[in-house]
Amino acid sequence: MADIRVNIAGLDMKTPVMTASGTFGYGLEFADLVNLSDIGAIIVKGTTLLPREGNDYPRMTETPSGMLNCVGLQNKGAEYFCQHIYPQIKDLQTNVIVNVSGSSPDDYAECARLIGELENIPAIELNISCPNVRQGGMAFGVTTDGAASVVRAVRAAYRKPIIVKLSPNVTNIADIALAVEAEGADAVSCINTLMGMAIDIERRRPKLSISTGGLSGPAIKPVAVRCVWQVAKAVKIPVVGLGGIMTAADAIEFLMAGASAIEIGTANFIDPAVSVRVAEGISEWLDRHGCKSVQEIIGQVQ
Amino acid sequence: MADIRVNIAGLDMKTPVMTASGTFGYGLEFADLVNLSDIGAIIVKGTTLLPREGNDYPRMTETPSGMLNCVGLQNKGAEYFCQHIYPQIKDLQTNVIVNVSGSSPDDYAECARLIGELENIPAIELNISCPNVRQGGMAFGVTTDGAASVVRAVRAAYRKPIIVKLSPNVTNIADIALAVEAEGADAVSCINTLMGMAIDIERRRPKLSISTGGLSGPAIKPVAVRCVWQVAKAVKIPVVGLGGIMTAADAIEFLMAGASAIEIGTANFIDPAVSVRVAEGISEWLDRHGCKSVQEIIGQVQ
Amino acid sequence: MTVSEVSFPNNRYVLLKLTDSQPLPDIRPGQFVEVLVQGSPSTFLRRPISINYVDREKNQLWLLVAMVGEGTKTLGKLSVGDKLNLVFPLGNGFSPVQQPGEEVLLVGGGVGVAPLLEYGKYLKAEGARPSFLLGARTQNDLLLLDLFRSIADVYITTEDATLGEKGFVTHHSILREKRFDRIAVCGPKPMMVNVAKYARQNDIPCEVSLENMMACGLGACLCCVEKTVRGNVCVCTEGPVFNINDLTWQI
Amino acid sequence: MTVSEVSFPNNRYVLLKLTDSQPLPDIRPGQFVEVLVQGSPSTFLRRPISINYVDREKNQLWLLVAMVGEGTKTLGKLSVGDKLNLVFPLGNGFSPVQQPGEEVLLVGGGVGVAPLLEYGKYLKAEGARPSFLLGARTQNDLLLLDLFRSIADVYITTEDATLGEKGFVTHHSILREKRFDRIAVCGPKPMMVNVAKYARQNDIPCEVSLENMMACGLGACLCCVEKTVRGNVCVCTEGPVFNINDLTWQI
Ligand SMILES: Cc1cc2nc3c(=O)[nH]c(=O)nc-3n(C[C@H](O)[C@H](O)[C@H](O)COP(=O)(O)OP(=O)(O)OC[C@H]3O[C@@H](n4cnc5c(N)ncnc54)[C@H](O)[C@@H]3O)c2cc1C
Ligand SMILES: Cc1cc2nc3c(=O)[nH]c(=O)nc-3n(C[C@H](O)[C@H](O)[C@H](O)COP(=O)(O)OP(=O)(O)OC[C@H]3O[C@@H](n4cnc5c(N)ncnc54)[C@H](O)[C@@H]3O)c2cc1C
Ligand SMILES: Cc1cc2nc3c(=O)[nH]c(=O)nc-3n(C[C@H](O)[C@H](O)[C@H](O)COP(=O)(O)O)c2cc1C
Ligand SMILES: Cc1cc2nc3c(=O)[nH]c(=O)nc-3n(C[C@H](O)[C@H](O)[C@H](O)COP(=O)(O)O)c2cc1C
Ligand code: FES
Ligand code: FES
Repeated sequence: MADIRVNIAGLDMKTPVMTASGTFGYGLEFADLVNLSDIGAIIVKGTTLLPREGNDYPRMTETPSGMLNCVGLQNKGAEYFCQHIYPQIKDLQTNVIVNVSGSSPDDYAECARLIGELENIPAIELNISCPNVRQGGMAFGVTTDGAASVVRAVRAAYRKPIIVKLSPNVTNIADIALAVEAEGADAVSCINTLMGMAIDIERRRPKLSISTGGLSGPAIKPVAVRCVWQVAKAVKIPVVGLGGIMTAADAIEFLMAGASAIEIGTANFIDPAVSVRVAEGISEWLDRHGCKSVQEIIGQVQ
Repeated sequence: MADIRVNIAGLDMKTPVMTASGTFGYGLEFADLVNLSDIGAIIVKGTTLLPREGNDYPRMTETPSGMLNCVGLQNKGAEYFCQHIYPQIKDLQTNVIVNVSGSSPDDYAECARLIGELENIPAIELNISCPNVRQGGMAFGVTTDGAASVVRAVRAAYRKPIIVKLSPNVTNIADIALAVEAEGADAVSCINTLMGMAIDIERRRPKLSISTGGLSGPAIKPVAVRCVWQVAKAVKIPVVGLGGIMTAADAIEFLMAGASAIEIGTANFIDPAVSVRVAEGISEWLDRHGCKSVQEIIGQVQ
Repeated sequence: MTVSEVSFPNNRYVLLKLTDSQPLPDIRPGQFVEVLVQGSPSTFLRRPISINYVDREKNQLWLLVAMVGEGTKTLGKLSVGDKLNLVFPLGNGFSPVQQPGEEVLLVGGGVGVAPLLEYGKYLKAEGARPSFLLGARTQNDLLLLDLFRSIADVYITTEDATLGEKGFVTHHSILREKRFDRIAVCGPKPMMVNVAKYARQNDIPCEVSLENMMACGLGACLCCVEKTVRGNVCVCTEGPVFNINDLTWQI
Repeated sequence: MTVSEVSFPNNRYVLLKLTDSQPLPDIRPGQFVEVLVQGSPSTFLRRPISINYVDREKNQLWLLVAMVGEGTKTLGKLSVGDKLNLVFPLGNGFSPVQQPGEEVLLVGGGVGVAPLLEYGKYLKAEGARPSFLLGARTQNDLLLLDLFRSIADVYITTEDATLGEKGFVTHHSILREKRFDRIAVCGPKPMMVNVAKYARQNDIPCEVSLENMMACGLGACLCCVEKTVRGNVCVCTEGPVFNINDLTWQI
């Protein structure tokens, strides 16, 4: 059996498959449907320093081979997470990573600091696609300066590995990746959702409460593979690939494009056990192709 | 019957439906399959000043609800177009618009000048997603300066209406739209393809000959609707919407988002008569909803 | 699960009876399934469908589906023997019996009648006294009437007076003639709001079953939220059934 | 068109016979159809399939399809009476008869045999003398043999020697024993290259039928190009059949 263990930024993972933030709750929601300890890492919901109610309903709509969402980071805040949720998940036999969001660099840093005190959270993922309240709501992650400012603040407050999650809604994603690498990011993950919109023509209004939302699912896979390929060629830190992965074949595309691990988001809604199925599929593919380790295919397509 | 005639930048069109460049040949290829005179406008293949062989095969691959292509502007050049193709299409009973591409502003301008001499070509569409040879192959259309430089050069050489086709591979598409409006563009069309990639995992190489390509089809519709909505709110000139339109309902989404007309690309491959079917569908929808004219729904979603 | 019977109560509805080699798990009335629709290119996410009826003897689970869009129309093309991939049981159901002999009115409209059948059966079995009040546009849209009648009294309104009293459910005379201890409603939102109004005015505890759009059905995506007095909560896990006092509806 | 017969020459192939209320248009051997695959969520574009046979008496068009991916597997699930949306006839076919009585060898491998059946029938009807040389991995992969035999002599190679001579088509003794006036080939690229080599060495005119990936099939998208001595040309309109002298293959 091929060795599918990977190490991302110092984190040992049983499989290269993680679950993406916002799509797998705190893992507990899936405990009856999949063996959580067979997942490489669980990245839990976007967590902010203070509690957030998120956007109004409706928050999602289906699109061709994908979906739009505008959840808006609904969560009970970092303190609630530390006190009430962490105790329930700290003994899961897998890596639990917290996805940290914010509206100012200080926000991010303080949230990261609180999470940093939790022994069994070995890393955080920074969601830099959040709107920067001080700059008219433009996302931090769409400028090199904005992205760097968040990573700089968090790096000063958090000592464990930081994975920075990149936005695809930019002219040059490799530039953003280089900017966060320069600030000490340990890894990057890409991509977050593409900005999209859908209209209910009968009601003559947007289908989502705040008009636009994030597009995810297989529809975005080609864009995601391209981003991973561009970023992996640009940076030295590991790249985590995601966007539309449904099958082991999809995951292998990302690995070959240069991802050292992958995340699965929307597909969890369709098959709650997809993360384990994909890991098994990768392993079988490697066996069938005479590969001893998943390392042999990572970045094979230059 | 509702009035579905529109006027874009001075061009009278029988229907708001045009066929998108690169997906409908010179129209003639479809003459047996659809009544060309029932189409609002036919935008012919990307034409460059000099002949181009395009990229190597393979040039396309299917993706979830879409396709990637890297045709690379294969065409016989502006002179050949004027001498051999124009005579065949000049008497079509519809607007024939030439999509002009280039690798420097002068290139574009000279190509536009040649096309400008053809009486029965009432307008051009500028494809500014072409790589700028002098700037490491970055597309003109991804910076305000690059986009403006092309439009400025062409405006000086071409007097009839110019539609500028915007690239979605940018951080802020409204900025680009404002830049080309300032240079005298008469309309903008959006979107061109999203940059994507797919990998053949068995052969361990990209599926396209030049690795990346342009993503089109229903997969990109949410991104396209969002772009149209953002651009229509930013500029005063008319917006032509496209990206993933397959049905009249899709077209109406774009119209409500602020498009004054729409283009259909990839869907022509699936149903060669789609442009006429969509126009009929728009008309029926308007009748069913008691609208006298298509104008009533354009830009209804703010 | 395997499709063991397919029938069409009318031309817009399909009733699927599903069975499995495994015994069905515990199911509370009001819970739902998330069904994977195969062979429909435009259907990407699972579709939430209420559990209409559980036949323990035959180990059958029933789904009553209104064929409104591509997904549900594709479900209408299933044949006996086809496999269906379900995640279930999901959500919290209707309240259990509060006191022996309580009079519970179950109000349904359209496909909203689906979960009430199982709930009525359950209430009766547990010693409560259910009645059904079903509304439809026309007689032909009243589904599974025989089954409802086999469980309890059925009051009916139709908008065109083809069966029962004319008008909407809230116009039915039984609401003036009899006082119920509890009400449970499932149907179009305007109907639920009107019934909730009646319940509030008459100080009767009332539960509604919501049909917010769902992506995961598991409480993971936070897409299906409803505003409540406790803030935004997931309809898929904390509902789909809510007490009207928990909601922020203008009633 | 309407599916009037479905059969499975072996478990990896389906033979669809289609008919229509309209008489079939003129069809040249080697032309193809673009078929819309319905009910396959992962199939977005049409699929190009060669016209296998035209039965004018029954007004039938045959498609011989190898079930390799989702699209073709979905075609394998069609039933008699189903409708199929085709755009056809597309492309340029094989050359017409060049001189009465000419000996034409039609070489096919795998599903590449599909267009040769119609071409052989045509050649024979027009007074040429076709022969077939068909190659497969094993006997079971040789499709529609009876039909081929009803038209002309059939020479066979199988890699495992279960039928005919052992090896690849280019190993068959007939190539040494008999000199043909023309050759036409359709099959996997390596096979076509090898046959082209033989033809070139022996100075025999040779046509190959290419299967480049297509998006439109109409000459509009320029995706299906093949490099030729005239530059990149569309396989869908200027092919799929090419004279090997037009191609830039290394042979
Ligand atoms: C808890 C719950 C229980 C339900 N029980 C039943 C039932 O027993 N029988 C029944 O026929 N229907 C039921 N529905 C509604 C059913 O889920 C939708 O009709 C179905 O999803 C429509 O899918 P479609 O592909 O046919 O239509 P689409 O073309 O996708 O949409 C048609 C309409 O259905 C609604 N809809 C679409 N997707 C969803 C979604 N994921 N969640 C909720 N609504 C959606 C849309 O608002 C749209 O107006 C229930 C919904 C929920 C949330
Ligand atoms: C002119 C022409 C004639 C053909 N005639 C026949 C025939 O008579 N019988 C037959 O079985 N097959 C024929 N083919 C091949 C057939 O088109 C492919 O096998 C089919 O498209 C695969 O679709 P899929 O969804 O089953 O597989 P996919 O999963 O899409 O792909 C499986 C394989 O098929 C190839 N393929 C996919 N899409 C296309 C496409 N649009 N064009 C060409 N190849 C593609 C891919 O390279 C891939 O390796 C022909 C192809 C061409 C171009
Ligand atoms: C409902 C939903 C909620 C999400 N919430 C978050 C979030 O809180 N933080 C984050 O970084 N990404 C969030 N994402 C983005 C996903 O983690 C992922 O980047 C994206 O969906 C692309 O992957 P996929 O196509 O596999 O879903 C969310 C996505 C969805 C669909
Ligand atoms: C095969 C192909 C070739 C294309 N060639 C051109 C081109 O030459 N010039 C151009 O501006 N756009 C070109 N496009 C982009 C389309 O015109 C259109 O912007 C894009 O496909 C999105 O629309 P759709 O989703 O309806 O296809 C091409 C698209 C395809 C699929
Ligand atoms: S549907 Fe995902 S949380 Fe309710
Ligand atoms: S397939 Fe489009 S040009 Fe040949």
